[in-house]
Amino acid sequence: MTPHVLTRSLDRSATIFLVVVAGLGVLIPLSNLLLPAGSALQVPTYLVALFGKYACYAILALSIDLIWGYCGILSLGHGAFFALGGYAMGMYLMRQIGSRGVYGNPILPDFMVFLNYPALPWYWHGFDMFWFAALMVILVPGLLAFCFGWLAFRSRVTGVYLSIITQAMTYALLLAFFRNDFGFGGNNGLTDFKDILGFNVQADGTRAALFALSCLALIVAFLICRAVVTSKLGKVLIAIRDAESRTRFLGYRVESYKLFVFTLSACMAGVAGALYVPQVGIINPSEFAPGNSIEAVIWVAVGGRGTLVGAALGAVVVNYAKTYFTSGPLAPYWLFMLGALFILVTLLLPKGIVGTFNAWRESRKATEKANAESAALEDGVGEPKPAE
Amino acid sequence: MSANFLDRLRGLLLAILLAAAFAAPALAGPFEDAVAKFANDDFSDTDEAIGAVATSGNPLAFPIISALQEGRLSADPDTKKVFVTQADGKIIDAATGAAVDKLPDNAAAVRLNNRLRRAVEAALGGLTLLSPDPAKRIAAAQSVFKSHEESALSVIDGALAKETNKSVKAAFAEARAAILLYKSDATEVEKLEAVAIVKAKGDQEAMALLTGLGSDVPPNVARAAASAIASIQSNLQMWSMVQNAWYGLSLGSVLLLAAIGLAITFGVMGVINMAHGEMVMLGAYTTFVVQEVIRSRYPGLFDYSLLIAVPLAFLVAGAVGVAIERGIIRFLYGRPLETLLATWGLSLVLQQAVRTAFGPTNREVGNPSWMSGAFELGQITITYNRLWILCFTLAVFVILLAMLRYTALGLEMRAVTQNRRMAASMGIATSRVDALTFGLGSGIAGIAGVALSQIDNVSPNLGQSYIIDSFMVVVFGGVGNLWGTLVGAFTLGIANKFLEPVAGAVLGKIAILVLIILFIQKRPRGLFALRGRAVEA
Amino acid sequence: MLTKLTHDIATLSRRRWLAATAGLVLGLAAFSNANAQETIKVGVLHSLSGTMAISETTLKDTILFLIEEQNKKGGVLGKKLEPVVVDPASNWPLFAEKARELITKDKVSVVFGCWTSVSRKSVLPVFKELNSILFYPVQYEGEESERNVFYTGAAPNQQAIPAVDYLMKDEKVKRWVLAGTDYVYPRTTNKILEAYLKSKGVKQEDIMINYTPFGHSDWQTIVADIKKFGSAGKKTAVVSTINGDANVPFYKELGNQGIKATDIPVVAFSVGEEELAGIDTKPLLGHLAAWNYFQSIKSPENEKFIKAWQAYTKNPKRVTNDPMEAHVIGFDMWVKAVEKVKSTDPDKVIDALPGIEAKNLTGGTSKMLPNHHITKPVFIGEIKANGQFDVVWKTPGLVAGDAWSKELEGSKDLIGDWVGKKCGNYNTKTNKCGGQGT
Amino acid sequence: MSVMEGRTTSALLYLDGVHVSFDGFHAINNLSLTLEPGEMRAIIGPNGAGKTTMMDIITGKTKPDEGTVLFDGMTDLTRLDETHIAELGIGRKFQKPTVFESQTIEDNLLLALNVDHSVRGTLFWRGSRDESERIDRVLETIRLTDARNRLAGSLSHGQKQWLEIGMLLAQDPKLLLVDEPVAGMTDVETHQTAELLKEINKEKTVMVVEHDMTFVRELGVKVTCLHEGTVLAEGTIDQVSSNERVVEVYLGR
Repeated sequence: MTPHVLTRSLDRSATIFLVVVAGLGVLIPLSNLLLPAGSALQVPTYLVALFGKYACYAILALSIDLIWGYCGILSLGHGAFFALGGYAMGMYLMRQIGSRGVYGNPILPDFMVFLNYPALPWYWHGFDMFWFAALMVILVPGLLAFCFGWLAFRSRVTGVYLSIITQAMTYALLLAFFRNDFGFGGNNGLTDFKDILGFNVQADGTRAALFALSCLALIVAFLICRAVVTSKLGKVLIAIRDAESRTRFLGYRVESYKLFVFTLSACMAGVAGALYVPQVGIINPSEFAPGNSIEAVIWVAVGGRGTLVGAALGAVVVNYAKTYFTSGPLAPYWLFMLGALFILVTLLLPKGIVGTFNAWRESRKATEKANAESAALEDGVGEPKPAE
Repeated sequence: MSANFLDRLRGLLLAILLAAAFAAPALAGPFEDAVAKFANDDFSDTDEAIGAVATSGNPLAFPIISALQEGRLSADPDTKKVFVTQADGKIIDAATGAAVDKLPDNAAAVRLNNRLRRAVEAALGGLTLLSPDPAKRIAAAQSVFKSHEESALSVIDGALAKETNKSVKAAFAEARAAILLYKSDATEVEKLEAVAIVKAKGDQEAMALLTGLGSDVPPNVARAAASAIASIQSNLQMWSMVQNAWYGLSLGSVLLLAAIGLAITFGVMGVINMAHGEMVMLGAYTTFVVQEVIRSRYPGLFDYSLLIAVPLAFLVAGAVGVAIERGIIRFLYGRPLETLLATWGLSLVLQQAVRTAFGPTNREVGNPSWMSGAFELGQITITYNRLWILCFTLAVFVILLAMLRYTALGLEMRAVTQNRRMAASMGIATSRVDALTFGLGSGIAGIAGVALSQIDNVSPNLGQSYIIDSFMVVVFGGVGNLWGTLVGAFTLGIANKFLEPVAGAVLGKIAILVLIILFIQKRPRGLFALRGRAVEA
Repeated sequence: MLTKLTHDIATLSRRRWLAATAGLVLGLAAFSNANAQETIKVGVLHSLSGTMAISETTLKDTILFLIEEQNKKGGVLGKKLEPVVVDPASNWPLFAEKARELITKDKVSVVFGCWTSVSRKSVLPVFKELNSILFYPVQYEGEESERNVFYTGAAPNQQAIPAVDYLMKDEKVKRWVLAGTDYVYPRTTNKILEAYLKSKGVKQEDIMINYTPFGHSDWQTIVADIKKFGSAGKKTAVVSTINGDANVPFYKELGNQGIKATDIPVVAFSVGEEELAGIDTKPLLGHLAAWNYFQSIKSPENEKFIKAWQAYTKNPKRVTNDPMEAHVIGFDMWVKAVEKVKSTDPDKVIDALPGIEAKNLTGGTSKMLPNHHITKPVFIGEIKANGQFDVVWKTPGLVAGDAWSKELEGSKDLIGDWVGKKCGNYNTKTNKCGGQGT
Repeated sequence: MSVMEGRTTSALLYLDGVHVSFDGFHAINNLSLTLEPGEMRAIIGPNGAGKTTMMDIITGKTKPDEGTVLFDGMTDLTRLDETHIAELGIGRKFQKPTVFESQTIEDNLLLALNVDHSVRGTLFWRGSRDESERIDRVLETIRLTDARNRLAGSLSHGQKQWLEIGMLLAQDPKLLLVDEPVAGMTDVETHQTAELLKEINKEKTVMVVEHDMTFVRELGVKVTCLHEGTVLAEGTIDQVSSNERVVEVYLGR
């Protein structure tokens, strides 16, 4: 993107967001690596891994907000793209194990050895090279999204129908990846990783670096999203969200726009998945579960759809709540709280945390302006119509 | 051991005839020793005891063996005394037949394993060939058909001559044919006749019998058997198509049942209710509670438990549905995707609530006797529970359809969903209609839970396994059209069942999902889509 | 004036925003520094929600019960045991996260947990990295021996192979249906069984293998296929590695289609007392299960345990099952090892554990082997009408768990030996430790 | 692909023998209609006469079951989709004013401008002086210059109608289809709208669907009355309103 695009795309909350993410991305790894363990300000490694996971979730949330918040496409299968990116990275990590697997086979991953694979399946070739895997991380989810979107948008599948078939897509992938014959390790998935680019995945340094990289990816993803939504294309997307057929009658090829943004979003989700896998140490078909995708949508709803910052914030808040409530005496009741959170947010904060905050700020501004100019401008805050 | 037993069985059948003729009084000695062996709690001793008792010719043999089969035979390991608890609750000493007041404290039921259970069945088969009850005679003949035990031939011949009941006679003839087929010294003509009879029987058992035939049969017989196998096979092949169709209908009915409530809440009202599965689950748990109460208070009513559960489940799930509509959904009309999120949260809460209240494990919901078992229709087995569920589903569908068409509520419901403002201005209390419609959809989901409790787990996860399928059915069939849901469910059910034998259960399911995705491209609004201006609104 | 106000508010809100973020970070950092001493902490890593809660909740209760009993006896090394319960929610990455939290934040000395293989695989790197101890109580597919994990459930040779042996010898089974849920445990077990059956002269056409998805509920076709397969004139049996939830509809369909145990017996490896509690067992009379423990086994230890357990749970009908017994044995072994080395230091405890013996509930004494599996008796039980099992056969002695299956091509030369060779996958042919590079 | 060999008619819009039915209901029945270049035509008819469906057919939203629809004498509209038809130069204003409510008025017009509508073009779009001048002109025409930065959702009903007409202007089409432009407007606004349309008609061909007879009379153009999906009468407003069948249909006799 040109610098022009960059400056245009940054408003105040976006700047704060970027500063905070960049700050955390630098400070947390430094604190983890440089300060002595046990010191009050040292961030323990397990928290670094945890925050790294949150950062990946935040990218996923951004990718969902881009299509749902700005274009009204509610994908209930975005977890599929995330998981596919994760699998591409997982395959690279599996190949890196080499002969250090339990059976010591230099080529075949362990699960293939004990399931008597004679040779590496063709689709596993090339994943020993990082660049190839990295390409696949973007290409595979992107291609799936392109094919799926090309079919769906061209035939004008919209609203709940689209949501349901994205769910069918991820469910079908879930079942497929569960199959051991599919060649991706079945239910156990891919795990027991050793190295990434020659660095031990479990080393503190690698974890800190992965965290910093996730923050960087989050920043880049955020900038891309901002650039898209603040461009004229962003206006077209909102137009499609609010009045799809009107946009068509203005001469816009709606399906191309949807396809573009859907594919872009899937690629971002794939990158998020790829960063996620080395940090949590496993990728398995349950990432395809429709429930996961729905949950990711809920992060966006909690944070505030159509705000980008809100999506990332929602991902962190909900996942932090999950981490917090699944330990300790509250553990048996955490589902009650999570469920209640979802219900209450949709009922009481329909615009999400950031959306509500923005609305509040706008209305303050409006009142002041009204007082100052004595000019009535009551309903200055246009409420985005819910996409259907 | 088992061969040993079979040797004795030959004697047994003769002995029974003798016993029947002379009604000789029991002699003390070997019989009592044999009976005492039941008390050793050792499977091989029990095996010997069965053989000895069955061949003893003692009139107590039948009560003892049938008591053994039904777990009413108990033994005291210390005194080696064995007791029969009769069906009427009276207890007798197995060795002497003398009445006993009560079982000793340390008496335990004589244990069986599968091998012994088969021995018992065979023994009873022999013992009941001459039973006055025709059903029992048929069962005995069938067990002889399976065992094709040569020693039974003379009894069968005798019985066949006297038999007047047509179907029993046919069963005897088949049993006789089975024996002859395996009898080494039967003539070729006899064997060929036997092949013809077995071929006419034409089912899987007949196939098993013919394929099990060794290589020592005359070439003519082998040829006849081979052609009989081929013909049975092609016959069975045809039946397997019928069978797949039936399985498809049955699966379709389950899908329809799970989806039909959703067709109301989602299809008619446009509410994406992710907690729909939990309504099904509530219905299933209602059934569980009803059965628990019946088991502890009114055990005689068990067969009616489902009939009692249906209205209760409707009320429970319906009431919860109304509460959900009033508490959550009514604030979210016009924002269908937000309802999706809120109801998803709700489904988590409901699941965990049930998990807390009833525990995380499966709960037992029994099948009433009329829901158990199966009957044969031609060469396919139709289980009663599936059949009843199919009938039940269709009944629910018809009632629902009639309700929507002919009742005031149905009219109001259609009015409100088509034009809310207009309906309100006509004096319809739209919010009441909304609540009732949602309650109706939920209540029907509850009823579905009653039926599903008969074939699936009753656990907090029950609803989750149906929610995706239900949405697929409704979307495939076309939102807002009950007939679409019906056709959608049966189409998916049948397609699934025809794919399953070819592709396997997992790939079959994946294929169905991919087909649905592609189908939606072709018809973005489902099978029975409404067309025209109203749709765009 | 007013513009300044707006600006102030905006700045204020920005400050608050920053403060909130900082608060979150500090809060997270603070709860990581929770101090802990005085007690020995024991981590419990079992799902209390989600799909696996159905099986795992009982195991959490078991460990809590065992800790309470131990504390009544004065705890360990004079310290009370303190359970730390977390809920990994049937979510595999969450298992890893929670394991990390238990070890680093809560500083637990040992973790009892996991049910599915994938959850174990998910936490494995964490336990290796942070050098802690996991006791894994469920029967599994084998092919693993890790320094930080102790496998108290059955390996395939402690469950599947004895069961097949029983059917071959006692029931004269000639034809086999291997039906399972499509995941690693059934796949591997069936591979092992297939190889084993063939080595016993069973022909390929007499083996039918069938896989179904998780939670499969429509069994009509498969049960009909089994019936058809079983009508080929040879005695047929089904070896079921069908997982959890799918069992109830499977058995219901079997019962309804009239397949009796006397015709085609089904031997299951994942169906225990807990699963049967959800089924009407009358039609299932005589179907089999192979386990290392049954509630119905008469032994003084077992009777005492059941009584205490039912008193603890305040439920006189609460059943016990095999993985619970595995936890009982594992817990006992851990306590003994800690007392032996007078420390909870993981390295010391790991070294001390092999060779430790603990009474199992069926009247024998199990021993921790150098490959971190234990010796166990194998029982075959038939389902009774009351939802319990009637033991119809048992191995003469205890069977030692094989980490690596002798039937599989890739693993037949491997052994796990953490005492002598200090290696989980030692290749006896090449005399090399497999995991350490070539 | 859709260009026929040579012109077959001089009309800008040519409909002949068009049929469309929804689930057995004949919404359009053998409809034939022509619109010459530069003409303004008013379409009247009772509810359900097929007015909106006719517009749907012309703009590609609904495909007719049979019949010919030609634009500019050469292009078969039945084979094209909405986007393509819009690009050809047919603009449409909806019955219910449809503007992008969460965007500013200026953005609404910006989106309507007939510039590069490709994904690439909009992603790397930078405003040009020409574009902003055009927007300014339109804003002036629809009298919303002062409100240019307000969100369209905050406009009154009448203003929304004008904004939508403004969007049509920004689109710069050859043919404008205007569905009920004065619904919900005050008399003054109605009058102003009539003036506006007449102004527009100086350069463009216009088809107006309207119920408001005063407004139609004020336009003073040829009127077509539809009924049950077919043309009932055609002529000046006086001719049509004195037609017996029209009176019958309107008054339900």
